[in-house]
Amino acid sequence: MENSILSLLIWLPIFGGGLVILLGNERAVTARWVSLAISILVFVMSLSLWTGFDSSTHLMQFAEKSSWITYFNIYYHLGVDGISMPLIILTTFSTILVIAAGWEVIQKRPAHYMAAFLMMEGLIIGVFSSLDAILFYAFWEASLIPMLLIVGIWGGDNRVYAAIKFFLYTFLGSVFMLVSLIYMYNKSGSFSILDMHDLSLTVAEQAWIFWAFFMAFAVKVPMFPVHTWLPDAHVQAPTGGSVILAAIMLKMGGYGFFRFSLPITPDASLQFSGVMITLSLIAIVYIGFVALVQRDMKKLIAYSSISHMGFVTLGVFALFLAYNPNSPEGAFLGLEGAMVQMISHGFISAAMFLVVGVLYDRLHSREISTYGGVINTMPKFTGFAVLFAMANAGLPGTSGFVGEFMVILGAVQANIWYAVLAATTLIVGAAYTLWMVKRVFWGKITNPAVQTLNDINSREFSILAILTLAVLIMGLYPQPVIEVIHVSIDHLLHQALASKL
Amino acid sequence: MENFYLTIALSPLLGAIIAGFFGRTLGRTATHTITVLGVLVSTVLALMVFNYHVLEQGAIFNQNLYTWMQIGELNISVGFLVDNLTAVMLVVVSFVSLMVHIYTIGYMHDDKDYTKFFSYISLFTFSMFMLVMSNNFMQLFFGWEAVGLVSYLLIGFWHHKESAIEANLKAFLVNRVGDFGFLLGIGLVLAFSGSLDYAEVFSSLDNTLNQQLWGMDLITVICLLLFVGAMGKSAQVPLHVWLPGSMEGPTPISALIHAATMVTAGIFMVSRMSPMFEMSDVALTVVMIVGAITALFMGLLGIVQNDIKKVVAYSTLSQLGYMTVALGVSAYSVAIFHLMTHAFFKALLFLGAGSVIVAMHHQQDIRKMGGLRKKMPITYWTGLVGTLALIGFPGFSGFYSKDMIIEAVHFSNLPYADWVYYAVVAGVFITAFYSLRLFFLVFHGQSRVDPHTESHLHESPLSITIPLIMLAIPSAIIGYFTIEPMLFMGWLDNAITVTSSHLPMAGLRNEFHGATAMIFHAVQTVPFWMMIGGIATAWIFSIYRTQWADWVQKKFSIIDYVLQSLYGFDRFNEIVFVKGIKKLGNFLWKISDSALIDSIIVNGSAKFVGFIASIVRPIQTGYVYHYAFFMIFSLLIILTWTLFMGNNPLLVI
Amino acid sequence: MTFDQILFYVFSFWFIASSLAMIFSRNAAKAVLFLILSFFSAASIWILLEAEFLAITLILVYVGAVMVLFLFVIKMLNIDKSTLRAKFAGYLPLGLVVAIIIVAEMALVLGSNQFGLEVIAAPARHAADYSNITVLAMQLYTDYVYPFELAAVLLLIAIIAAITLVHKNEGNRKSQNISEQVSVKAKDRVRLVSIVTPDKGGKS
Amino acid sequence: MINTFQFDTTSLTAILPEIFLLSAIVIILLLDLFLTKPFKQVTYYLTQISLLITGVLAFNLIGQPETIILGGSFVLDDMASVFKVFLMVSAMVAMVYSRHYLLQHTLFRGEYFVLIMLSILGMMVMVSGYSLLTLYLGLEILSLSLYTLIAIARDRSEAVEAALKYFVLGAIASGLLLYGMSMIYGISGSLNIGEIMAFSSSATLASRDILVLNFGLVFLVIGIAFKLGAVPFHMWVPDVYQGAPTSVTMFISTVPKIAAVAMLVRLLVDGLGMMQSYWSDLFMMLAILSIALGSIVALLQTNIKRLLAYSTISHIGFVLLGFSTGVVSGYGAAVFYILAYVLMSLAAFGVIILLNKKGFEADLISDYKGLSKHSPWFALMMLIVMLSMAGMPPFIGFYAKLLILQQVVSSGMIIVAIIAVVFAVISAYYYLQIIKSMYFEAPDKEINLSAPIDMKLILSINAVLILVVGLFPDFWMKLALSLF
Amino acid sequence: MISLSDYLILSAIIFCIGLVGIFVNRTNIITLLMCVELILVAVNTNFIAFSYFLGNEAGQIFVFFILTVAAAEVAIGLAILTLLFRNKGSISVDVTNSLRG
Repeated sequence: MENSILSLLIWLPIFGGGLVILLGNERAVTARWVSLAISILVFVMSLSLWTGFDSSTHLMQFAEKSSWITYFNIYYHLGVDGISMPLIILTTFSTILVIAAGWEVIQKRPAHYMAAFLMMEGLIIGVFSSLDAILFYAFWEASLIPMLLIVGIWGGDNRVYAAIKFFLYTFLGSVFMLVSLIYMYNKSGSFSILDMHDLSLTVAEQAWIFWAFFMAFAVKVPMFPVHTWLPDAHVQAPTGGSVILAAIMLKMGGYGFFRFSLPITPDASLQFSGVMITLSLIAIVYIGFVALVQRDMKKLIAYSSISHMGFVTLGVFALFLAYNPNSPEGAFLGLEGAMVQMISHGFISAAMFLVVGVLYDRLHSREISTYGGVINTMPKFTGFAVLFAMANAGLPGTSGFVGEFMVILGAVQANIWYAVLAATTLIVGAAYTLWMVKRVFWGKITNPAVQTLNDINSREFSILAILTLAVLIMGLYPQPVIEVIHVSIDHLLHQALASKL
Repeated sequence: MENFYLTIALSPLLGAIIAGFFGRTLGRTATHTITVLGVLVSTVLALMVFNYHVLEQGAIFNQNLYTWMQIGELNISVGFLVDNLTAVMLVVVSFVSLMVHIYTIGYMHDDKDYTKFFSYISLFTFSMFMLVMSNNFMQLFFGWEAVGLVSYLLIGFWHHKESAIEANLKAFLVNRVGDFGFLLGIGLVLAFSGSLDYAEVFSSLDNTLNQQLWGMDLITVICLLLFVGAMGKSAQVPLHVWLPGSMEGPTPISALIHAATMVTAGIFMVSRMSPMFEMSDVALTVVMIVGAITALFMGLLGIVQNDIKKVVAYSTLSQLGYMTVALGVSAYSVAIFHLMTHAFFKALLFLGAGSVIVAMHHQQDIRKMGGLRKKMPITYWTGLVGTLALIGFPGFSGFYSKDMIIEAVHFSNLPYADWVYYAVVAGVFITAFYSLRLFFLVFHGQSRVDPHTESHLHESPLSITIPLIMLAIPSAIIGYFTIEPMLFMGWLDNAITVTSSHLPMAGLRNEFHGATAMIFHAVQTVPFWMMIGGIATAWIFSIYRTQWADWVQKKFSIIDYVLQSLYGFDRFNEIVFVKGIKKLGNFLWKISDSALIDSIIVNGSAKFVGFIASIVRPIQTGYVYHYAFFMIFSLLIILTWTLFMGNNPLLVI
Repeated sequence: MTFDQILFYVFSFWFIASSLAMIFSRNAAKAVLFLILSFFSAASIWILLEAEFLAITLILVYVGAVMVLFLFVIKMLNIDKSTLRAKFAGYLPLGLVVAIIIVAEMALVLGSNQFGLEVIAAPARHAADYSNITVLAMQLYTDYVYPFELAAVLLLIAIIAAITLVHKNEGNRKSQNISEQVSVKAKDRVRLVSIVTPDKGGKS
Repeated sequence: MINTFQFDTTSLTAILPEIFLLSAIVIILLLDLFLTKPFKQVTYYLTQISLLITGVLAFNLIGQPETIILGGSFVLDDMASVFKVFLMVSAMVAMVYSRHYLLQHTLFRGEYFVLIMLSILGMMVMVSGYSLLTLYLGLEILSLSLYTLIAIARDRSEAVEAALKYFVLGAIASGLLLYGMSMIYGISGSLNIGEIMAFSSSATLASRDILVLNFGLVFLVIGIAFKLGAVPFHMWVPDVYQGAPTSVTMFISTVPKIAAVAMLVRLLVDGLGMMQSYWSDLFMMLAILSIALGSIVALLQTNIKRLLAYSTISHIGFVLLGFSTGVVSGYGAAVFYILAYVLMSLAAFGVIILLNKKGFEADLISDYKGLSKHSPWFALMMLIVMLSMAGMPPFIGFYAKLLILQQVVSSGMIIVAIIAVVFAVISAYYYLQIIKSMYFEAPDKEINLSAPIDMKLILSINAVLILVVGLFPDFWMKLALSLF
Repeated sequence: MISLSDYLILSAIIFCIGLVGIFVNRTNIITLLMCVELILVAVNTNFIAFSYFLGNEAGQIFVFFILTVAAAEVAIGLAILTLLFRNKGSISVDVTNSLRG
């Protein structure tokens, strides 16, 4: 049993989701409780990854390996290191919130809704724990399916367009990855990701593979200019969908850069780091300005997600310039900052979408102009909202600060101009977030409907409170996370810096 | 010892948490008791710390509390550095904060968010402690932003006022502009030193020698970037625009945050970084000039303001400018000295103003006041003390600090120091003028109060007057007692570094012959007569011949226009930054993102595929002879390809 | 030019000419007749190739049965009149170009370089007692018994198909039912209808 | 040329399935004449039993050594046996689905089943054909049966029109195929696949031989491409799919594809394997065209049968891509792909038929609106099918594409692989349209499923298999690859 | 002597006439069936010529079967044609385009 914890984490929610489907929409109450129970159970189990984790080694832990498709040498090979483990816990954590957040809000086919999230949880854990490229790819693609349905069935008015756009966009991105994985298989005879890390590739091969990976991961992250699916998907998705999308699915892209791009194509990563950094900086600055003028809250948060994820890619690709053999801290700051930013963005964007969800559930509008003076009727809620907004704006003491701080410090060592551009988010990020806060929460009540709002109930309160704790703990004491990821990042850094030529 | 300092920081935090989460349950009395007690504990302990470090010359305390993060060799921790500078700051912050807490009991009595307010100001106190006790840049930045957060929340405390929530957004964003530079500065610090710990950074300053960035010495760039942060927080031109707006918040926080403590964080920070600033004359010159501009021009604006708090606010800006000038001329201890005295008398003035405002039922226009002296004696007398301290009337605390700054500039060997000297001296006149104008208009002369309010006018309750009195005492005397130890007996020496090439402090030391001597010496100095001139002018325009003021205003209408429009900073920001950035954002969104990327490239390629499909589809005409022709034509192509083209042509023509 | 060659060219000419006439004929019945002419030419060519059995079969099976079937259908559906105007003028040039290119390419491959007499000499004529039919029969029922069976299946399919498709169900058949006719009664034949005259009482 | 002829009955065990099936056909044909209306179902059950027994017989022959009997016209090898088993299984499944459709649309006639069995016999002949002649005859048996089956709904003018188009084009195609066969025969002097192989692989092949072989090859490829429905010989596919009765469409789109692949293998791999460098280029062109056209034109379709027709074209492109690699494992991949395709296609048409009612064909995408409301289970099944067709893991369609792509990439045609996956993404769009209709849109009419339980059960198993085989594809991959 | 290539070219010409006939002809479908017959005759001629020149009867056997198949094919083709006439009242090629796109 000790060794099959990852399998349990993957398959328990998937089969649990199946069970919930079988319960049916008619028995919604039971379905909800069962879903919640499963998600909590999975979360608790996932904590054992943390407690049992040996942070002194970069080797894969909790590994499982059994043959699957022998013709291709494809193994059912699972394992986690410091890069994937926190993301798995983030996944299990977010799923609880999402299930709780959809508790009474989702009246349309509630059991299916819960089941979709449970299944997606399992699939995403699969993505993060796969050590075989095809297994990874299978989970990667399969996780699109529940999301497609979530957006398409439970989404807003324009959900069909958004769902299909999301699906095709990400699908298109990932097929290129598939081709390059196959290419490497043909070279090495193995689909094992770890073998691919050691596979030697020429400059041209690396360049092709790098861009193929780029297509897959950049779309997912999303990086400029392949980001336009995100605002649509986020806006149309139900609250839970937006949360998972922002909190976890975007991380799959970042994770891809960590797990694939850097170790497999180090030379190409070095070669194209300039392009990547440029795109990241465009995402940070340009998207910040775009976010500023949004009138739809979800769209604003969606754009802010793009901007924040720009820090991830910036941190990752700044390492080559930031690295200095005498003091590798610059590169570490970038990479670990990217990692921390991913986790923290998981909390904050989830919180922000939940905040919008709370409002949307009440007035069924995402327009900023509908609101105004919400604090007058929902003071507790406003407290949370302002806190998360501050976290979104990167206030020290919240998790939002840590990643940005680290990445900017790392970027300074790469090139001061990167840091200058990245640091504009301090201003722009605060501007769009707080301007929205101002228009939604502060001020007089202008819309009579706002007068009728009820403050958050205890369920909503607990969800937001849990996230608050997460945001604050992560902001005040990030060291446990850093400790877990450090050795793995150190190993990754060596892989990324060691030329394969 | 560690727990000792920790208690100082945490007891207001505890108060804040209790007040914030349980305030409504506990009720008003319990809430303010708890928070006041929290700050009281801090104050007492701060005094003990002051005693230990400053008076008993205790050792510097520098210790990490916990590791915030450890990356390779880089350790970023949360920890405390307590030296004499910190000790002074602790006393100032805790004392003013305590006074404000007490004052708030009366001032906010009728507010429905009474408990929340206490929670906020306690939280602020905690943040400020974290800022001043920090031993590293990360924590400094944390405190720096945390006080900004509380400031944001408190400016917008009356969130139903549109002007308040405009102002808090503006305050936060302008501060963020400063933080932008500050963070980059921190990044560069880390880059050259590999550490964020003050001690380690200062010990590795040699690394920056001979390093260039952007055509300047690296250290200059770093100092300038850090100073950008200070400019934001300490409201130096051109990042001063938020401070007048912040007066939209309740008066206690104007006193605490926007006069006495938070805005001085920039001054504190530069003093803390004195080893770095000392390495760059360019940076120091910039600091000095920015300070001088602020001191002079912001003071001028005070003259034309009619809102009681705005006048005090511009005076604060001007005084901050003085402090910055002091920093610029390497007279850090003088800056801190002025910081301290200013904290007391400006808090006093603000609280006094608040007292007047409460009495006037929140009427803030000084043109509608007058003759309040009789009705509010305590406010009047404490206000007088504050005003005299502010204008630097000999003997009052402000006199010592301001005079020292002017003298220090006099001794400075930096370029442009002579111009700065004229500016700060002119500033004395202006300060006296607007301060006394305010004082006269409010307390003297004919009452212009509307009758209804007039009938209810009375002195404020004890909770308001006690802090006034408590603050009036140091405002009056603290300068006299502390000037010598603080400036010349090395109170701050273990925190501040001054390079020998920077002369002002040595010059001052030579000139200084005791606090009492200074008073007598004052009458022979230019600043004194400038001050007298200012007082006289104020008397003429406000009391003796009020119509002259209108005449002057008409005669110099251009100057008046410039001053009334606040030199156009706000309009510039409105047009360039607010509207311009919105336009840019809309352009990027509508044109670049939606139209170009999404519609043309993304959906366009989808549409393109559809277009191809609509072209290809009609080939399937439904007519069987077309199908046959298609097959045969394909046969022709394939045959030709196989025979003549392809990889292995069978026939070579 | 040997007699063989003369025969070959004559038959070839007729073969080609009648085929062309067939495809350009506007009248279906005439087209069938041209096709029959081509089949005759083809059969003649086959005889030149000593495939007497197949030549005869072509005439007997094709001309005798299949072509008659064509004619039968044409007459049955009454489509022999040239009411359907030929509209191929527009396609003809393109079609001809394509056809000519294909023929040219085929001719390149099939030309004398590959299949000329120098490459593959004409075999000697069989002796007079050579029986094409015997030789074929010998093989057909031994080596080719499996295809032969399959051909039977094919014909079975043709039968089933023809019946399935064209044979009408009983309900549609226009046949008399004698017993019904005989057992008819008078009341079934004459239907008495009472006509209600509108009331002329004039209340209108 | 084989002159010695032994009519050894023991050798006939190799052809036992065919013999059994033909006997069964004849018996059922006769029996059907005497069955009155109430007992018509007997024909159906007899057909199923016959197919089952034939399948079992074929299954028993798996593992036999390669046997060539009947004058070299018939070969029994593992590929033949395995294909026959798959033919039977897929035909049986198709029959289960068809019964519902035929009953709903009053097409339930004994001839239908007889013709289906005859066409299966033709396919078996093709699968086991070892001479040009038997391959041709098998193909014609199949084709003639199919023409008839399409036109069996003789009151529906679309069905007749479809049959006619298929017939005319099919006749041209078999003419072209025959022309090619005549060339192969002419240059190699034999109709036997083995001898053709021997001829074409002889070291002393003159340039004349190569020229004529390849000349013939072009026509063979066209004939095969037509049968498979590859672009540019695909034009019958959409019309026939749309016009034919759905049960026939289902049949045409599935079972004969296996046979066509078998014929391809017999002719081009077993017979002209040495010419691979010539035909693989051709196939690659056809494959890319098929994938592209199938993916693009389907985007605009509103009729689901027509849409699936284009989807078939695109899938066939992938199959041809496997063959174009010219290596054994590539052929294996193609076979795996075609089997996977048959599995998916059966399920897709199964769902269409499931929804059929009297007077309601359920062949428009809009007919699926809100299916997930009325029948979540079968909507889920259709979802699986569509995603699998789109090539999403973990369904079988993904592994099929994976195998093909792996082969394509390993033969160095990375650009081709990229083109293929891009079009696969484009084709995902139209599969999503169906998902959209089922899941994202509200129903505008009542849908109740009147299909019998056996159909529902088989359909469920069929769709679930798509997932299960997707999760555990190892056995099937190895099986497909072991055939070469 | 007549060479093999003469026969082959003759049949190639006939073959192409058959092909062209199919698509230049829109008058009626029955002509299409006849064109198919023409194609088959051309192929048959090929087989017979090869058979003759190779001295190998397999080609002739093949032709035998082609003739059989062709006959069966014609039967089915005419049956379908009849059905078409019943359904549409015409056998013009132009009426058979209700399935398209």
